[in-house]
Amino acid sequence: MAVGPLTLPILSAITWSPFIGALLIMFTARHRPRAVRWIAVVATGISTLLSIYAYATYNHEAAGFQFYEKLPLVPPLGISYELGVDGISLLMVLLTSIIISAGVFASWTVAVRSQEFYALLLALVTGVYGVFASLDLFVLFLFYELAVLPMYLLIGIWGSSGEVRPRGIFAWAYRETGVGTKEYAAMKLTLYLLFGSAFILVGIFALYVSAGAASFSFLELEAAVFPLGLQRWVFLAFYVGFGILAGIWPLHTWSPDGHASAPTAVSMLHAGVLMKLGAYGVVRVGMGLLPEGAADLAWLVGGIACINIVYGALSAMAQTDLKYVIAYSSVSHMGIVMLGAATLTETGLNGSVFQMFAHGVMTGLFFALVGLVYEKAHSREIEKMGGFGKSMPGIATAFTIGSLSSLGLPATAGFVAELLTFLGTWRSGHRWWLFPAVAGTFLTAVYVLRVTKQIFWGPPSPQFEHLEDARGPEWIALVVLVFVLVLFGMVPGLAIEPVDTATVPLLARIVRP
Amino acid sequence: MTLETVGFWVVAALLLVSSLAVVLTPNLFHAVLYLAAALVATGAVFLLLEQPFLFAVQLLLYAGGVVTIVVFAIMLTERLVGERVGQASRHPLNGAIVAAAVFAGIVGFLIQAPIRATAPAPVVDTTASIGRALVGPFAVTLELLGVLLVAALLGALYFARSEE
Amino acid sequence: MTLPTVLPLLVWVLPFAAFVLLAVVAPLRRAGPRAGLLSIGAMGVAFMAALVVWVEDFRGEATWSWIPSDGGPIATVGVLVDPVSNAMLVLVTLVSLLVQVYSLAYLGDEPPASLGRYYTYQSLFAVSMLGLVLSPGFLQMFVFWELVGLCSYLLIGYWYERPAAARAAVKAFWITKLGDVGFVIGIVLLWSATGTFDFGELFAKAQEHALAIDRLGTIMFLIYLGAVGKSAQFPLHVWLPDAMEGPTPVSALIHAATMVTAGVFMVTRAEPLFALVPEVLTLIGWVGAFTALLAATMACVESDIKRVLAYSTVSQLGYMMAAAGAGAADAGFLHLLTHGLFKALLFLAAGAVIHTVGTNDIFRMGGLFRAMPQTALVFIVGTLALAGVPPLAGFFSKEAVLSGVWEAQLTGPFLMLALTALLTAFYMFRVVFVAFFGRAFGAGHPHEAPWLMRGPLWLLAALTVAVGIRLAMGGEHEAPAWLVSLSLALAFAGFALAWAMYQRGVVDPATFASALAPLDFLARRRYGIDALYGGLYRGLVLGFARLIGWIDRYLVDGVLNVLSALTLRGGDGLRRIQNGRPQDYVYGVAFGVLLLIVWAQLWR
Amino acid sequence: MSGLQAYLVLAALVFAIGLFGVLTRRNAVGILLGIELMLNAVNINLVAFARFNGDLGGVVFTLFTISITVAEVAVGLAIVIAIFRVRRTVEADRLDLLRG
Repeated sequence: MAVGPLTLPILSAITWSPFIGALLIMFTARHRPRAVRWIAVVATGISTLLSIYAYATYNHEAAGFQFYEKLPLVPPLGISYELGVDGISLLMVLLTSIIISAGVFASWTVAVRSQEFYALLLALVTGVYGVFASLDLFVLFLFYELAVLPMYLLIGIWGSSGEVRPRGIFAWAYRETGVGTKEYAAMKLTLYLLFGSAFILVGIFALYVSAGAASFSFLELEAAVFPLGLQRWVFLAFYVGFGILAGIWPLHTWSPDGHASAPTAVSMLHAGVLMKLGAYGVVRVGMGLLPEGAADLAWLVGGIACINIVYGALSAMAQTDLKYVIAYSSVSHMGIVMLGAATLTETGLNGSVFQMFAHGVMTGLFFALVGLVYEKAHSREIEKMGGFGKSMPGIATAFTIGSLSSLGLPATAGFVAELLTFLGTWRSGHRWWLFPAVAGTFLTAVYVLRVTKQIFWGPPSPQFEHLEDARGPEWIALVVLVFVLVLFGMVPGLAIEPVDTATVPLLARIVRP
Repeated sequence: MTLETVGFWVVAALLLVSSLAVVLTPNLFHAVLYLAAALVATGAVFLLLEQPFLFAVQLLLYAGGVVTIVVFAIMLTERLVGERVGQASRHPLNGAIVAAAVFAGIVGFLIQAPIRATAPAPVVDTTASIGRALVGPFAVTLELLGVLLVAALLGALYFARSEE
Repeated sequence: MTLPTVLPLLVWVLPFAAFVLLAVVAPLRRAGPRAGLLSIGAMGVAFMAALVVWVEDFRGEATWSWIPSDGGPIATVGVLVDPVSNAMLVLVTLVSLLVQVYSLAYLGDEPPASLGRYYTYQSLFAVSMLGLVLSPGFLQMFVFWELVGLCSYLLIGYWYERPAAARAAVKAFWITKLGDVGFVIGIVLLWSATGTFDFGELFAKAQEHALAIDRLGTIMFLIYLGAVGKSAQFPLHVWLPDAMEGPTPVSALIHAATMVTAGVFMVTRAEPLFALVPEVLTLIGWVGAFTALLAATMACVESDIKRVLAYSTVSQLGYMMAAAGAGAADAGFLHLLTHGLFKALLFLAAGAVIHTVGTNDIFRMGGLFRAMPQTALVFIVGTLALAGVPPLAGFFSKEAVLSGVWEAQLTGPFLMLALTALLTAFYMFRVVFVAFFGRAFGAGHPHEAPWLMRGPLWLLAALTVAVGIRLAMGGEHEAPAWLVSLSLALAFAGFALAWAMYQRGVVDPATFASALAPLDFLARRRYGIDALYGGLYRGLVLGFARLIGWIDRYLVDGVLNVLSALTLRGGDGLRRIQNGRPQDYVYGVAFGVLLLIVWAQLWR
Repeated sequence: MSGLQAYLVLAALVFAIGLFGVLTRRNAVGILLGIELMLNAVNINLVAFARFNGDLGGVVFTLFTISITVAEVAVGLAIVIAIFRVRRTVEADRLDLLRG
């Protein structure tokens, strides 16, 4: 792809625009909450428009990485600032921009230290964009850390604490660690993700050394040939490292606590985009660079994904706290993502990427709604709610659409993703994966509709008569997310066409065992 | 037994005795005076090693400067506390065992070390070459030392300043 | 794209446009009756178009790529126009149209915003059902299949503030979804084996005997499971009676005339594939017949008029499925069409009664014939049709089903269906005698419904008669004469029994019931199937979920918390080494030096 | 025993004595005195090596060491005085602000 010298470096613009917004917020908008919000809207708006533009102009005929940029940073070590996107990462960039735009609107009512809140949020988003767009593994890792670390502050300062009663044989440990508080959640999440990133770093260095090309560039590492033994354990390292962020069982427990404690926009971004970062890492770095290792360990990835699906759904069913339900549903749905990838088939991988997108939008919608409900009813206890449909019909409708996408109803994006994954499983090496996956969707239907019924249906209790529906900026968030959910469900080709240009060459490198 | 050898034993004896006095005498003020003696004895060792310049420096800086400062410090703390600063030994046996062990370790090294026993070249006045070395190969180190001294000076001032 | 495909597409597009308008333009939706008029208008035009399609007997197929992939699209969407879909188009648009008109009066007291919501759902339902009918492949059928289920959920839960309605809606969704699990696995397996969802391709292969797939029987059985859920076959029939919590027109529309027949339609549509696996067909036949009988017995003891009709629907769906299982899919499909007409009629008439009486309980009605003769008349027409009295529509289709089952030598199912015919006549006339004749119950002044509701009733009654006469004149029924006599005798016996019990009081219902005590006991408790599901759901699913939730919170996460608590404790312990005394640190340094010395000595 | 070794053993002895002082003195100033002795021992080593190896570096370094020692004493005593102001004691065992 020839890029003229005068062409706008579009990926850099997408990536850094929020960061500049964050700087502007920190330095120019002190004590002016309105200005803070408008800067955030403009900064994320630029990213969004540019990513839509990039998405529209992406060349479907020419596979490979487009909108390529390169700037050597440390030439002796082969580190360079190298950006480029293919169909998968482009879809993820689009997802990020959708979620953050909605997130900015959804957190319009943050009152405490909104300046720092928005600045951290935007800095985090730059990290996310950077991971999706980076082709240099070292820079990718830096962006990854940038995406993970602000979470600690965002949850620790603006989060909300829940209550977990210490029980069982490990009750003493619960008392000593302060389970349930937002500080606990923030610390758990950060430690978990840093634990994971240690694996990633080891993996990256192992590839760097083994390739001997003195380059961190994805493209150059892709050309290198690694021995099978190395591929196997490095893939495992990437799987564990990135997989923690994708919520693989049994390393998923940071996710419910973290998502439940985090403020609305952070939950949206985290469940909507950051978990995808993990799955993206496994697919892009793990499968992309270590095809044989991936093929060799697909049984593990898929098996754990199956556990995730069923286990997450059952756990979600057992929760009494609304945010925990949604958080566990993410664990379950990320199982579909990993399962699709583990099938190593074109349909399955397309389904996996589509599910990343669908689940991102859906869970973003969910967390936005939960935030609204919480803000108005001041309760997250499902049992205490009821009959909200009467007073907040808009929120109820959006929640229902989200639920339907969650259980894979046709005409929402969730269906296409799940269908493709199912189709992939039966053609993969492990056909039985289909059954837990389908069972998971049924269980999802059970708990999601149960929650919907409990919250929005039934007679309204007098305690909640004063509730209001969503207002102004919040509407924008909801409408955008619902629209995207339905649009991609009705016209799946929008996403699958570009994604397919990336998955086919990726799979061509993988030798089936 | 050359004169040098005799000198060495005498000086060594002095040094060891005064050193022991430094660490053993219960009176801190006396300890400082013994330290001064030990420092002078060290200077004498330098003389035996034919480094008169170092001997001078040792006398001026150490025996002169350091001891004065320490004395001042003791006076200050004494004035502040209103009584003489007492000195009892803390776990003297433990300290002795560890110190002896370290000594034994070092000597163990020395015994096994392949040390050239050859006598050194005849000595000329080293003062001039020291001076050249200081502004020559060690110039940067010297400058850094200056910076360090300034920093230490400021630090000492900062710590010792009286609060308003 | 030619007229034969454009016109059916238009039938689909019109309600879709109405739905989108109502869903997106909030002021229009909140306008209530005006929203209804928009929906009705779209439906009316769609009905005209469907009529043209049917009369002209269009055929054709048009598809577009839906889910792309590297080697050509995985899934296509489009329209498949043939006699089966044409007939369904007419039925669906007709019943939808009449129901929507009827609802305008029936739900006239609803707040405008709610009414708008109702018509939005109605339009969406029409879209889904028409899309299902026009499907050229399994995938599109599944898509609209699920959407139909969604509409059912939304419409049953229309009065979402009523806990019973909310429960019923969710139950309906779950139970049908359970069947759909089989459906989706089935089509995934089918696609994996053949690489296509397309009916045309699959049928062509089936005809050339090129469909040599392992486990085709399993695949078709799984697909059939979808129909079990949607068409309320045993053991997944439990949702349909509860679905009566929705407004009566909804019951008429989706739980009698159209939606529940989707399963039968699917089996009819995929008949060339089912024909390859006779063992599955036999199973379908047995299950259908058993469902018919089971539901009929439950209808006999039910006192809620809508629930009687609901069980009768389950029973008649069993008939259709039995026909399909016997290889007489045409007969089943014919019964589907005629049943759609008269069951809609019965439901709407029941709705008119409920609307004016204010209760569902037939024992709190009585003598309504005098108060509302027109409604009673059309209800009796519907009853006669359902009981299988010539020359009404139901007679001929029922005959066809029975003779199909007989010819397939399914004696067991045949006997069950025959017994069902008797029971059908009995429970329907039971309703007629109890509700419309006998003593007036007193309270209230029942009166005829407004013409907006009566109009559709008369139209449906006329159609029931007309279709019956048309079938009689066609003279196509080749049923043996003894069969005609038998079914007439059965219908009359049922009628006579009901008359004796509830009109003349010759036989005391209580004595009769005690004679059949065990059966009565079971039927009144719905054979414990609902309780079984409830127990399974609460005990097994929820219990297991709680267990998993507990394990996750206190064991999986517990291990982590133990690790973290141990780390904290370890740090707490090691902290004490840092006692803050400088000289002890010097001891440490000294020991370090010694260690180095020893180490260096040993390694020299 | 060669000449060099004699000096080295002497230095080691002084070093050990200084270490003993550092370990056993209760007074912070006393500890400082012990440290001075240890540094002196090092200086003796440096000069002795310089003398017997004919290398001037050792001498120059001794110069540096002496200068640094002066700075060290100055800062150390300043700290002692500062602590004394706050805690009213210079007994090392009671200066355990860093206790974990």
